[in-house]
Amino acid sequence: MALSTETLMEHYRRMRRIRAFEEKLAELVGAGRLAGFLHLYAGEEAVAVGVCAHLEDRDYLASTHRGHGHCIAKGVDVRGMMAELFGRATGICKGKGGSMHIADLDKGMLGANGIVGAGVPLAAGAALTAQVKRTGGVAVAMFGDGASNQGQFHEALNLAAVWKLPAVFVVENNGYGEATPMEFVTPVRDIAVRAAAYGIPGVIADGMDFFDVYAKAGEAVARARRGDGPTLLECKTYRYFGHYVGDNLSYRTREELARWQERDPLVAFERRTVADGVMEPGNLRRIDAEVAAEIEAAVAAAEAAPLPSPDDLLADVYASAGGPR
Amino acid sequence: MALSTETLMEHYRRMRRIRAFEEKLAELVGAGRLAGFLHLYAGEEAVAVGVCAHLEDRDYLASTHRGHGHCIAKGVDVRGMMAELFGRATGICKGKGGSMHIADLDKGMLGANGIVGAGVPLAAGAALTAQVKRTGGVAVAMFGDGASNQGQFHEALNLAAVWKLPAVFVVENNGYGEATPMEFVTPVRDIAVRAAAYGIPGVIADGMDFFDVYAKAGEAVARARRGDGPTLLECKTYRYFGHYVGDNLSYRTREELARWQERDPLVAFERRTVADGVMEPGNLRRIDAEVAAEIEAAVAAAEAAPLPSPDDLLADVYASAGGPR
Amino acid sequence: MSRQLPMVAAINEALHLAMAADPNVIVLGEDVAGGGGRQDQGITEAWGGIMGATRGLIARFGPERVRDTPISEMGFLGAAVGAAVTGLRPVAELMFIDFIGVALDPLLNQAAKLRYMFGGKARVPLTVRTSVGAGLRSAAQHSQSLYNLTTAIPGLKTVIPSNPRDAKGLLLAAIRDDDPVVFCEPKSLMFASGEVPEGDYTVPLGTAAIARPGRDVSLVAFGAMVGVALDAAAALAADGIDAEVLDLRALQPLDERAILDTLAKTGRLVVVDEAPPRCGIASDVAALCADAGFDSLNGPIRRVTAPHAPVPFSAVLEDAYRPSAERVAAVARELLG
Amino acid sequence: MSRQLPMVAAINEALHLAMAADPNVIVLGEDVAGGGGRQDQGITEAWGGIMGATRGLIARFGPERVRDTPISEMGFLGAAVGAAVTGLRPVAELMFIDFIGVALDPLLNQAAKLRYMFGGKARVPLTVRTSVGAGLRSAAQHSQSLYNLTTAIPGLKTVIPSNPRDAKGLLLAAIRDDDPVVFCEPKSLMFASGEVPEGDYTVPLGTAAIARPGRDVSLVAFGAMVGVALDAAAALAADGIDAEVLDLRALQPLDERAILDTLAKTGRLVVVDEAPPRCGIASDVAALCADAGFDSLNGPIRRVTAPHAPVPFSAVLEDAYRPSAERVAAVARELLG
Ligand SMILES: Cc1ncc(C[n+]2csc(CCOP(=O)(O)OP(=O)(O)O)c2C)c(N)n1
Ligand SMILES: Cc1ncc(C[n+]2csc(CCOP(=O)(O)OP(=O)(O)O)c2C)c(N)n1
Ligand SMILES: [Mg+2]
Ligand SMILES: [Mg+2]
Repeated sequence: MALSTETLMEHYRRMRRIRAFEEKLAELVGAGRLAGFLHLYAGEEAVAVGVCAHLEDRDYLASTHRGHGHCIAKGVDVRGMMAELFGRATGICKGKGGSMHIADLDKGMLGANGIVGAGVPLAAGAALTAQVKRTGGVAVAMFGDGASNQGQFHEALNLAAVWKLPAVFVVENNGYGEATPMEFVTPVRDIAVRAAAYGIPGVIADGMDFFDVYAKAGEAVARARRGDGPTLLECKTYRYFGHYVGDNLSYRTREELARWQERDPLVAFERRTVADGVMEPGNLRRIDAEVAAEIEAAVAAAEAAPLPSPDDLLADVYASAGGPR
Repeated sequence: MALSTETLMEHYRRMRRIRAFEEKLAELVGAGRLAGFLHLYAGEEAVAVGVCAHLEDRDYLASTHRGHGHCIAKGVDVRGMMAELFGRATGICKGKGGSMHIADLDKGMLGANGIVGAGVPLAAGAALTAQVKRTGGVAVAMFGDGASNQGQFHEALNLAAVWKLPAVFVVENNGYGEATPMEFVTPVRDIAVRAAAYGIPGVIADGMDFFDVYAKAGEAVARARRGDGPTLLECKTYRYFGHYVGDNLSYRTREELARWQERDPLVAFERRTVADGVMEPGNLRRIDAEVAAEIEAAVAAAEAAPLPSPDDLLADVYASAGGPR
Repeated sequence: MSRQLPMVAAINEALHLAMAADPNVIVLGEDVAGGGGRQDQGITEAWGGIMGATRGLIARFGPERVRDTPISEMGFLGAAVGAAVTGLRPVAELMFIDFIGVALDPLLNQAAKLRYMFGGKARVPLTVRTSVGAGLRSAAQHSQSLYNLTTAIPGLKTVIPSNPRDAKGLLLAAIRDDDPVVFCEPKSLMFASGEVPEGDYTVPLGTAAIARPGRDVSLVAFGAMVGVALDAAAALAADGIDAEVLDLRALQPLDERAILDTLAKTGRLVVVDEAPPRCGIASDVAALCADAGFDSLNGPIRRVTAPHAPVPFSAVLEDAYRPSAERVAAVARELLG
Repeated sequence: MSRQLPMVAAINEALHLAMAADPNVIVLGEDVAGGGGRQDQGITEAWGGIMGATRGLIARFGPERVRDTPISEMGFLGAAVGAAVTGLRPVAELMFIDFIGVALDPLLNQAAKLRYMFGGKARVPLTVRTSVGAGLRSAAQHSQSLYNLTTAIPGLKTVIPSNPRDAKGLLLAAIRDDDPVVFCEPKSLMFASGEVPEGDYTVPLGTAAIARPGRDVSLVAFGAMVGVALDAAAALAADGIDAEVLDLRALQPLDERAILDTLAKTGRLVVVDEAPPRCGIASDVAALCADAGFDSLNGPIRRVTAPHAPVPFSAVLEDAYRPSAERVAAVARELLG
């Protein structure tokens, strides 16, 4: 089905919001205004937004160390995210989580995760809840090419397949695990072939093309909702920044980056929608401006927000203290 | 190439030795003469012997909780094994290991293993040693259908494939993990299809037929020795006894067992070799008798052997104590 | 006369009660049904767990809520965590705590930390049942007492019963707790019978119990070592030494008050643990008493533990490996002599 | 003037020396080369490890002996164990000790136990380099101090340097040791410089060192906490309190004699550890002194540790989480006052 202009504008807005958020972070770190390990999602926007376009708040998404884009695509509030990165009491995790642990269960965001591969079984578990409680929801795990070499990937996909869980496993294949190129550590070119090990569909999408991801993710999510079980969806993509902000990039060439940027997901989206006459450049520029202002405001609010109190150090370790006291 | 009568007799002898060893253990436990968790290999003899027929002492084999057959096939002394099961000082592990930890590095036996899946990366490591030191050796991991759902299986096969290690991964698919039938926990019927996830050959053999296992294992071992990398070889087989001695077998039917026993690997081996005229029933009966006597002698020696001294409790925790003392 | 049941039956009863009372409680693990639920082949129920602790659950609650898992501890424990934060109350079985080697991350980095990392916006009502301890001639990989690893992890709770009554009450409390709880089942006690009240009751997590009151020396123990301590106390009584035995019941939260109270009463402390000595519960209890309890100490604090070695297979070695009533009594005598 | 190097350079130097001296030494881990060795693309060397500890190894020793691994900790550590028992001397890198959650079994049930289970017929000359500790604003899953988990496991050795000189000598000793050794690199010290002797030397595993002699109170510490203890000692000196600082350097084997000696000298003990309090090194040291060192005690044994909580992200919280020289000094003063 064709997407309405309104819907397309919302998808573009989310991709732009991710791009602007990440570029702002790189700028803030460069200026020494922000600290911490930051893994930026810029370049991969079409994957998160193309997949999340099919998800509702009751649907869950388990993310990775590179989670900002997933959070924004799933609808997490950027002000809460920015405040979290600044370690503020107003952060979405009250400053306790930081970049690698942003979560918002109300939005179905099961959390970024600092352990490569750990989100995959978490998503299987959320899908198990949906199946047992018949919520009609689905659960998605997004993870990298490197994560597909983790035992947790294997165990979770096997479990989801044998139990026909309403889950979708999205591999964001950006060709690298930190500094190491995929061919050094993975004997197959397409992670999607691993679906055969679990008797589930393995699908490849162009991760730079919103519409290709949107279409293939749509089928996978529908299949899961129908109760026909999980799909392994591989999206070929690329990260523009290094593994983390500060990475010297000694392991890849400028030319390689340039080649991928020629297929930039936002530019490609604009070209196609404008050519199809469903979008006007003016509207897109307006969105760009609104998003830029939104991010600026988030930074200003975060920098002005109060820090947590050391008295909160022991809060929320347990839901109930237990013990005799 | 056709096998000489002498060689065939030796293979038969090993299969018979395994069968007699296991049946004796069941008898000893039943009579209350032996304790401990014992997982018997009876029924699967053709797999261990068919694979090990291609291995030398410099080649390594990593085994499982169901390891007696692997040890015997790899040439481990049954007297040392029996004494170990009786917890004697003369046991191959001085009584410290027991059934699940029988090992003999001089024979290339890397050990039975109580952790399902743990032997798979150990074999990959032995293959890494062979590759780095150019020993010309290969390493084999034998494990069950259930173990193929362990993360360690996935990680080890991926590693072996990407490094083209001289390894062979042998799945002994006996249809069950403890009491649970494979279809409850594994979404594919053939574990061999999982080879596609690593871009290596996946081969299926009839685990009840020595000659089929022998032929396919031969190709896999040769491929590894040539430096062409690992193979995943699945052998369809069945265990005659329960998961362990004492198992009530409530999860399977008598008919199922009977169906498999019609294809008993020793009987099939005898039928074929006698029909081909390369073996005489008389020779086989002589081997049976020799093996029976050998096992009886091993039991007698074990029961007569000294127990370890409690003073040995702290021996061999470390190779070097370290510390100031 | 009061109802006597083995610990495994008390655990089974608790599982039946918990599942009947709350539809969000599910049970998953290897062989928890054991291939049961195959009406066609007339196999409605097979093993019900290797010890039978989950017997009858699949027949009563069905395959949707009672699931045999693949041999994928990391995967199904991770899934149990994901299910717990999204609305279920899973009871997962890690057959032997030794298998934590292939199951640690979901406990260490997920279950234990999600609530804190998310600023308190998550609940993880997960219970992990697992068996601990030596004595069954199962050798080094099936006999460990690794509850110190889970106790060390902030965010987890760890409990361990010493008798069937507590096993039932602690398990019901664990399942209903909103935090992840590791429930340790001492292998060597599973088939030992004891009095078990009918019906539904809980034992609060983090409360120790005095298993035997005494005045002269405190023997602090838990799990299978409570029986060892009681036997030691009986032997000591024969020499006119009146030992108090404290059963911790929970390792985290630790009932520090009860520990300091018994020390204040006797002034002498022997801590008994069947785990090796390094980084364990015995050290924690000793360290607590050497700090907050220092003024009560009338002598050194002794720990009776397994040696710093793996568990050996041979019976003679394994028996020498585990703390015995004789050793505990000897140490206590020496403290008083 | 003597040569000053950051700890990461001292570690790098030890790796170069070990690989040059013994062809059986190989290095494997994620990004230890970092996609290096692509002569064709002119990328002979990329990262050399996230901190640069393995820089220059692939260029010098080649891709056969310096291997980037998949993100498969369990798999490549298991392979390293298999390689170690069959004739290699692998140095594997577990990037952060937090990842032990997906890498425990090869250490817990294989490396630590093979020798014992096999009746002494195996050697496991494996070294696992890993980074520990907080302070880098990396939050709960990249800041843990889990050396208590490896110290608790019989069959493993665990060491942790507090300065570049010891880092080089301990790592060379670890690599040449025939037992599995977990070598812990305190993140917050990796880029701090100190004197490092030229050439090849080892620091024996299991020997503590007196970092500062003193008479009034013993501050026992290790890794990054040695600096904290020394700062505390300096502050105490200003009040005329003469503190002795003992640097354990090895957590297993533990230099019990050195601990009891310093206690005998001062009679007062403060143990500093940046890990949470349960089942940790601080408890072990306290328990040892409350037993074998009881007669030397002139007061309670205090432990200054992180709280029983995950490591928080926000700088204000993380700074409050870690033991500080102020806290250590205050506790010591209170002991003496
Ligand atoms: C279990 C574990 N191992 C290693 C790491 C360190 N690490 C963080 S991100 C990363 C690379 C992940 O690569 P991939 O899965 O492809 O995701 P990408 O960064 O490319 O998005 C590694 C090795 C980790 N966080 N967790
Ligand atoms: C990590 C781990 N999980 C569970 C077990 C308990 N266990 C021992 S054998 C076994 C079944 C193994 O099935 P399979 O791999 O098919 O081997 P089989 O017994 O059929 O030969 C299980 C679950 C274990 N020993 N290790
Ligand atoms: Mg990647
Ligand atoms: Mg099987």
